[in-house]
Amino acid sequence: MQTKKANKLTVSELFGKLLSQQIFIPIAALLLLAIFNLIADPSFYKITYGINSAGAPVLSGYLMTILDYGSELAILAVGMTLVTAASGGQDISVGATIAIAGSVILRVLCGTNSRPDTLQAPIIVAFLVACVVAMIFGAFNGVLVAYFKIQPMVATLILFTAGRSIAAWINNNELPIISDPVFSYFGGFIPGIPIPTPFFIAAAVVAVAALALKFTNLGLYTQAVGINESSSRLNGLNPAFIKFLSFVILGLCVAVAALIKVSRLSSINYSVIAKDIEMDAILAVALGGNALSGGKFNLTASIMGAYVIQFLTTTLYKFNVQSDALPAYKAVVVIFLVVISSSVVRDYLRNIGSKISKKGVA
Amino acid sequence: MQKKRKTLTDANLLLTITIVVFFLMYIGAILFQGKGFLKPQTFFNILNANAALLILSCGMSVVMITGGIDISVGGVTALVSMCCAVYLDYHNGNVLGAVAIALAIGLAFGIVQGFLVAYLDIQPFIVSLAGMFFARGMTTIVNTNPFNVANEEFVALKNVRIIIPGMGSLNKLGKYVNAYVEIGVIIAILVVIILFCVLKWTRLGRFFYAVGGNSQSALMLGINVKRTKFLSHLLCSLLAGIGGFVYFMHVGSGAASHAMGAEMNAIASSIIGGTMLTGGVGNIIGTFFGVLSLSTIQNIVSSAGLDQAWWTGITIAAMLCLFLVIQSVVMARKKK
Amino acid sequence: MKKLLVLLGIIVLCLLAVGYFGSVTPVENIAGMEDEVPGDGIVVGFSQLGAESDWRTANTESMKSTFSEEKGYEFLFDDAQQKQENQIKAIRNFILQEVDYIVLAPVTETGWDTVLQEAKDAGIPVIIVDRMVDVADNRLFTAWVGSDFELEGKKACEWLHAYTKLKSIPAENIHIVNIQGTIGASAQIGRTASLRRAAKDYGWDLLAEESGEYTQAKAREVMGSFLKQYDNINVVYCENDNEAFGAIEAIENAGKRVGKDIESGEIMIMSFDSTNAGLTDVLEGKIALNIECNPLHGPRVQSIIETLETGGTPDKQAYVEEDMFATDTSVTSITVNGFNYPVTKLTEAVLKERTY
Amino acid sequence: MKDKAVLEMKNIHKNFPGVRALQGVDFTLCEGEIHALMGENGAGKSTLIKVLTGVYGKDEGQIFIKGREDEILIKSPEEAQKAGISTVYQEITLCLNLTVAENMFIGRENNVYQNWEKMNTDTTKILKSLDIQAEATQELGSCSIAVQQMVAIARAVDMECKVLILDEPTSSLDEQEVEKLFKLMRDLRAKGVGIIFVTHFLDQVYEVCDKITVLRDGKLVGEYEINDLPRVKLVSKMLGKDLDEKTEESKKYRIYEKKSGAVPVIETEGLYSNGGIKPFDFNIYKGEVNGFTGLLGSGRSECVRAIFGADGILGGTMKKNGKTVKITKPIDAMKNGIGYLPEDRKVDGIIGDLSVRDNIIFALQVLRGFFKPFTKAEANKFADEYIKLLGIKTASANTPIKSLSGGNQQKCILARWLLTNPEYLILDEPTRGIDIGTKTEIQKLVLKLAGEGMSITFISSEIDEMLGTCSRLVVMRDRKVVGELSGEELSQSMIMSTIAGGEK
Repeated sequence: MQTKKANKLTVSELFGKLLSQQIFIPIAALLLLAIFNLIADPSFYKITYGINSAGAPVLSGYLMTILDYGSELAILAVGMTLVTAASGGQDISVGATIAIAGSVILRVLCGTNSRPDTLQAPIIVAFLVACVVAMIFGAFNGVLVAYFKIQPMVATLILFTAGRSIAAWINNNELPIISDPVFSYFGGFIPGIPIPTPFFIAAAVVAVAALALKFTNLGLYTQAVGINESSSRLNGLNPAFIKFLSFVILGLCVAVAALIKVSRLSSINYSVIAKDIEMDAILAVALGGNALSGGKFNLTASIMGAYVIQFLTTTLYKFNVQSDALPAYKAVVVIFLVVISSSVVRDYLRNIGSKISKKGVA
Repeated sequence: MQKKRKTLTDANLLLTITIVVFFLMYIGAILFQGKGFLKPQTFFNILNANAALLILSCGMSVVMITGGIDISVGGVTALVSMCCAVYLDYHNGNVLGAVAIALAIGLAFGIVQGFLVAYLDIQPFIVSLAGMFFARGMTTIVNTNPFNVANEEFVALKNVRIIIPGMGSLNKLGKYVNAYVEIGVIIAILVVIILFCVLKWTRLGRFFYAVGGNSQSALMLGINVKRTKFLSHLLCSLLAGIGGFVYFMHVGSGAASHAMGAEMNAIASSIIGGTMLTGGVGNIIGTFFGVLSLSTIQNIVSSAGLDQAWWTGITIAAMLCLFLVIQSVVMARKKK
Repeated sequence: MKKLLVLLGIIVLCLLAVGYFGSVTPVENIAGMEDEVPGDGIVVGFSQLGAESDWRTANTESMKSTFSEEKGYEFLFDDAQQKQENQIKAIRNFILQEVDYIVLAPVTETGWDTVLQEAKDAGIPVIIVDRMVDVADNRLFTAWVGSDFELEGKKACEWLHAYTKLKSIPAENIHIVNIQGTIGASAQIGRTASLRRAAKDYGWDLLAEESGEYTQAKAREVMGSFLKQYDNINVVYCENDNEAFGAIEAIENAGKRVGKDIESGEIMIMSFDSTNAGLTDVLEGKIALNIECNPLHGPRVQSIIETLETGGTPDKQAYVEEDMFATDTSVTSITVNGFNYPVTKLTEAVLKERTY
Repeated sequence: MKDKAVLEMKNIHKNFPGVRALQGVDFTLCEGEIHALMGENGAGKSTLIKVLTGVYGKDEGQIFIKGREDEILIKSPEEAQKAGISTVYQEITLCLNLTVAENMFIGRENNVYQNWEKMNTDTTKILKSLDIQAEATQELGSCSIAVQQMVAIARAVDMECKVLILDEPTSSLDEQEVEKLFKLMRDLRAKGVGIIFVTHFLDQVYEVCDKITVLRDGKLVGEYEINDLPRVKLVSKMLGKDLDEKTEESKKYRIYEKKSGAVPVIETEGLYSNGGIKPFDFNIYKGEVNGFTGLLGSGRSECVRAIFGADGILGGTMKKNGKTVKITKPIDAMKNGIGYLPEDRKVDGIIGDLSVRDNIIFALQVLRGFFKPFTKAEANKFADEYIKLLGIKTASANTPIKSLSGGNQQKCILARWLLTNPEYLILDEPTRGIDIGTKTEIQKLVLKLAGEGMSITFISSEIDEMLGTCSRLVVMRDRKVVGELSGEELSQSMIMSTIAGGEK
């Protein structure tokens, strides 16, 4: 809505232009947090180099924690962004589906014994099985949303309710433990590499996503369906299928995140694993400046958003905020974001801006 | 179409399904699980344990009828419990003060969330998601550790039992025990009745339906849509405050983990009770039976001695799925 | 119609996927659904607080195997998922179903008066296991079976005292962090109290205390933040094994080592419960000392019930026997309250013999 | 304010982003008159009404109501009702989930309590007096559309109003119901109520109205006494062509020379869809430009939607180059070389947040398939080519299409379909809401493409545009094909009389 006539950019226009750059929001938030930490306690950025018990070199420090835990969120953010863009809603069952996929991985690895000395199946097989299962559950959500036209949040409520129960069922409510150290590499460190593995996994997922966006029309189709379903249909797309597909892709992301999650513990706790992660994933998408009502998306911004959230979480931890109290602070951030990005407020600000600039001219 | 035909409307159809399912389930439980379910107290225990859920579900139904959703009610319940507990035990408060706190918390959430949803036009899910985050986080900030309230006045109130005359059963020793309900149940029933009347016989109640049915039409019919939306959220949060206090009276403790997932149970109850997610259709009586169905399932699962706790989650989800699909099919039929 | 079919197909696929894994080990048969004839066997209702740890699972398993159908029992189980309200609901259900005995593993100590009174009025004996209940009238429950948590804590502290004395490490150089259990649980109260007292008595440096909620994930989080706050930690007092696992992970991730040589910069882990996995870590030297907390309450409870069935009066309190395991053999026994407790050197053979 | 005027609107302006919907419109309604508000689609009738009833805020202008000295500000339908303006909107704006009685009374009273009994008896009385076949307690959604419309009318009439607005109330009513409505209107007129009546049915206008105000392109054309404005003149005023001018006589109709033995590119037989049209036959030959004409709502858009597979096909056959093809969804049509530029650019055409480039390549991209995306260079090449070819004014190919003006948006959509190189292109109102220059450009382009062998169906509300491009016109009325004109029949007067119903 900028007027081209004005030679000088008014403050409001400059502000608007900056705001219109989607990636601006997560970057600004990141900078804000970074500067805050720098002032509050520069030791936040300290990275120490050490040797862990397995004799492998590791880097540790707050930044590593962010890299480590932000990665699983980034993986989910990829899928969640697509679902949000295509369906204009969010999947609240990802935490529960992670429990299911994680449970499947352990089940395949452990076989009938919950404490096997050796793995009963190669890790890759377990992972692939988990992928298939997670995608089936994603498909279930997808069918409800795309073909039964149930609002995404409510459709996914079903798995949200049942997911952790199903996960417990899969392992007969036992808590299997994998003793093979190789399994713990995915959520920890690969010997010899001092950077947490989840970061590499996230990088791989992002790379795959980037390739998919480059070599297929996934991005274009998803955005088109999200922006204007009717027009997409008239141009030969099948909007229902695109929505369905986005949920299946999210299922795949969930399986990858589940691998990291169970690998961290070499075990699983059905009621706690990936708890509330769906909220963080949605927040990552929102923080990335993507409209939660669907349409245009920016994957990079979402991934940035994921790391920003982890940055925020870690910062809060550092200042001894209890983990249970974190949501209160996050809520404030969410409200701030949605209020800023709500059309009513933006129109209001724009009006004020134009009034000020009018006065300036007069 | 021109004929004057008494057809079962969609709303009534959904309600009927719910009621039938509930009775079938209860009769099935009596047949297969015997003596426990025959005793009236089993039924009243379901009420006692779910009075708070009933109140929350009523509020949820109102919001859903108006076309919104509020997932902060569980968090508000926990916050109310914790604040009241801290007030009673650490600040030597009295029960009246605690009630005031509960109402104030509900009101505050209602005003903020209602304003954001109705006047700033932000999606209700996101607003109430933040509300849930905030309430849960605040609960921990108020007090981290769970504790039982020892305040005598409160404990006395908590233990008040209202005897249901003419109902009772013999216990194991052969002694006749009267059936009873807790105060919370009375409050819940009152809420159900009042809300039923509000929805049926007041202007505001019908506005809820109109706005949920088609907010654009409602606007054209001369209804203040924004105010109606605002009031629906306000009412829901206020009921969450009341529900929170009832919950608190039932458990008698404050804990951050209280009412975990209550919002989802409330939504599920409303859906099972025939409230349409798309808004405009719903009935408090249905919600009442929705809550009963949901809690009866839980009771059956635990009474059956099924040692896996996850059975509850799976059965509830299956039921939810079934009802959602029924709704979707009803909607599809309507469009044709 | 087509849509319904697709949905149906997917549901079937989901069920198949789940069912396959669910059915590899036989799902506990759904007993008690039908022909529940009273008097057929002794009906025992067990309200377990949850399934948060290995110890808890072993505890549940012990109950299930003790009160099996073959032994003439009918066993009703309820998992309260860490909520007291669920336990109260379960007990009320048991009362209405007229079970013969109620076994309760309470999630917290307070808040049980009303419901236990109801059980008493209905003439159903209640046996408390594991954690204790705090009720005004002790007659509300028949007996308690469990561990002496304070004693467990004392044992651990005495061992640490003896060990450090042996290695002549000055008390002020012992920097302890305590990863507590779920706040309010008997075990947490007892174990924390003993540590606090010992730290005061012996002059140890107790740096910080925070709850790890008995879970691995939470403990790792807590330990992680401890490590960032304090760089001189050399003893970690974990109030159960799962917390110890979490703490070990956090320490290793931070590039430090766990072990008993605190002079050489290793961080010593002390733990409770002695589950199989916990003892494996003892064997590997990761956990320096593991105090047993015996979860096998089943047989004790059964003997109480048998006493009651024959009209006898059981003891109000029944402690289960508990051992202690260490990687180091320099301390062979310790003395608490005048009693002498031996320290077992853990070997493969010992580990194999254990049932949990 | 005139003495008898009950409502006066002065110099009303209303802008939407990119569209100037109302430009200085004046409108006066007197007591006891039925005043027709006429104009083609997009002329601004509905906008004017929505401004009056507070659905939209006005940008400029004043509204006066009888009984109040000052200008009145109406911010919401609620306030309009209070000011004595009651309205029946074009689309049914009732709540289908409520009962008939509630729809009659909701939002009208200030009581806290809702007295169902009184409401139901009152409603039954009203329903009976209007002879509406419905029960007060019935859910409105279970009534037929006609009944719903009657209920909306009953509600508006029942309110004690000074001004009654009826925006296309008759579109779903049968003759008897229309008669009832007219009787009602005459009764109200006798009571001194001012009625604004919007309709596309010319017969109805001449049956009940006293005055006619014509709008075109958001501007006032004029206010006329009914007797001063014969039917054909009214049509010409609405369409913006004065028949008195010499254009009438310029016999420059276009002729398409069909090669003997040629098979139609597209031929339909008895095709109909759930869009609500009667089965129709249609054909088009290679290089031909033909068109559907008729007033709004006559079914011309629905016909082409059926050909493109955009609505659910219920029956009929379709042949391409003599071979039967099955087209059930748009992608089928696209694969058969059909392109469709939809009527509603905003809802069905542009994908607002996407860039001009993505919008241009969209259809071709979909045809190419999921796994074969264009490289950025290819996409840019296509986009730049067409931006240049069609003279699309945009800052860059990266600009979101929604920030372009209407005409340029339309060119993008046109480019989208031209890129797919279709054998048969359907253009539904390609010139609506865009400036004159672009209109001419598009017409020229159509002729050029036809010359290159493309078959084109061109639909426009502006008859001279149709005459300038089409060699054959299919005339529609009431969702039926009522005639086909070609050769010498292609004249303004002939078309208008066919549309108006055979009279001169």
